Amino acid sequence: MADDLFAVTDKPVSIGEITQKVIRPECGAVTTFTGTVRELTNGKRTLSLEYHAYKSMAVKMLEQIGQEIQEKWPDTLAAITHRTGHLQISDIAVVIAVSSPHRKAAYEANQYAIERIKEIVPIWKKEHWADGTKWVGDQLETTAYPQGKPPKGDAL
Amino acid sequence: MADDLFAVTDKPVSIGEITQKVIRPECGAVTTFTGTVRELTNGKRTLSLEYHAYKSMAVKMLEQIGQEIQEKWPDTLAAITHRTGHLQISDIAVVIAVSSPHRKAAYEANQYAIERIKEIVPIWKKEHWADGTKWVGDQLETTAYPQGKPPKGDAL
Amino acid sequence: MIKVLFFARLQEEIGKESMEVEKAGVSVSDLKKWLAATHHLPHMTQTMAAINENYANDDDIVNEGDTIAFIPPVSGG
Amino acid sequence: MIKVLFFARLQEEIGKESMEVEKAGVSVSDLKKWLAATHHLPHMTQTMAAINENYANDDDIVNEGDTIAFIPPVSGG
Repeated sequence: MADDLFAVTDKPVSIGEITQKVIRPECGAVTTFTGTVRELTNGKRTLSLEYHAYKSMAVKMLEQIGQEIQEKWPDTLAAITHRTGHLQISDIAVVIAVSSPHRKAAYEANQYAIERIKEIVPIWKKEHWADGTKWVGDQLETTAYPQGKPPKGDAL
Repeated sequence: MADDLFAVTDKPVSIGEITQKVIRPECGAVTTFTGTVRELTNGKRTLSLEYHAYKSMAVKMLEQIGQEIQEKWPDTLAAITHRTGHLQISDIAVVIAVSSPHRKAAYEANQYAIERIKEIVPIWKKEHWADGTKWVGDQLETTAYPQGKPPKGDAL
Repeated sequence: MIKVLFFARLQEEIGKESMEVEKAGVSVSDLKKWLAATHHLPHMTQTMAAINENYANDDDIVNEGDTIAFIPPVSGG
Repeated sequence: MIKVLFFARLQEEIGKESMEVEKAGVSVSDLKKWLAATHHLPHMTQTMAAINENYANDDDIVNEGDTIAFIPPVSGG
């Protein structure tokens, strides 16, 4: 079951399918976050994106995020699927679904999940522009990991 | 277009369809809230629910919520569909999708939308239990509308 | 003539979805009192009103041809 | 023998996804320095490491049979 809830795939991701995985009789609220490929970042036009993953570890880190969420918000259930490969504008890169008896926890846990994905999941994004390409996050101006490791999950 | 974004329907609601309505090239983040029929409320088992709407006014109020959201979070786009009729446990009662260039506004605007729906949209829920039925929200212990009108949209 | 709409519990109590009444010119609050008295509707005071699909105040006047809806506390979502 | 994995920009810089090296017993930080020097990898200091799919510290030791992955700052989501 846990294997189904957290996945990294090179196939298109369905918002409805990921959300359905967490709908349960005891829940009244489900939040879904969908990350899509945005055309403009800081005024620069992206043509397409490429996501590359250390797949086995990425799935393990998604599962870890799921565990962190269940510790922080005990009645929630999360499912996350991240896409890899070449994506066009508006394609879906990631879907995070969290169900909960009440909505507050579902919003909080969902937002926590996307923050943690950006911290600990070994997936990389390469921007393709008209004038070249760049791996995002490999520049000195981005996260430098001062402790050599990503931060522990106690942000929220 | 606005007619498509805000709807009240007696047909099943698709999470993916409502979310797709707001996905745009300029957006990288979409939040979707799905309200489902919960089996237990305060320990009491719900068998099914019935939603009844003042349909034409409910659509108008959903459109108003959409306008309030665009005033508060100018780059967002919202779509909301609310179901009416007889619903079973885990059936989808409402789907709210909000897209935004960045995720913070998408979460905030989405949460605002569900709060406002519970304040101003003329839709009523009737709980069906083993031992009877009740219209939710018609008891003295719930919202009493001290000003005779629902609150204005300046909560967030 | 004004058209009156009832919803949810109120609709069940009065046993109909709508009615037409010769009450043009009356205030929302007077119409509430009249309906409560003539149709035994104990919850009218907790009920909002909308005139032509816009929420109304108790002292707003209902005019000839208007549709007034009585709206118990909502519970959608 | 230990297995070394490279990702994203680092993979492009070194021109391969993985290599095997006879470096069992070395610390993560010494392995980083050795790779940076022998393969001209200027960004190794900004790179995290994972041993057998768990994030490791710079002074952790890489043992025989381990897989160590060098992980540039991630940018998923």
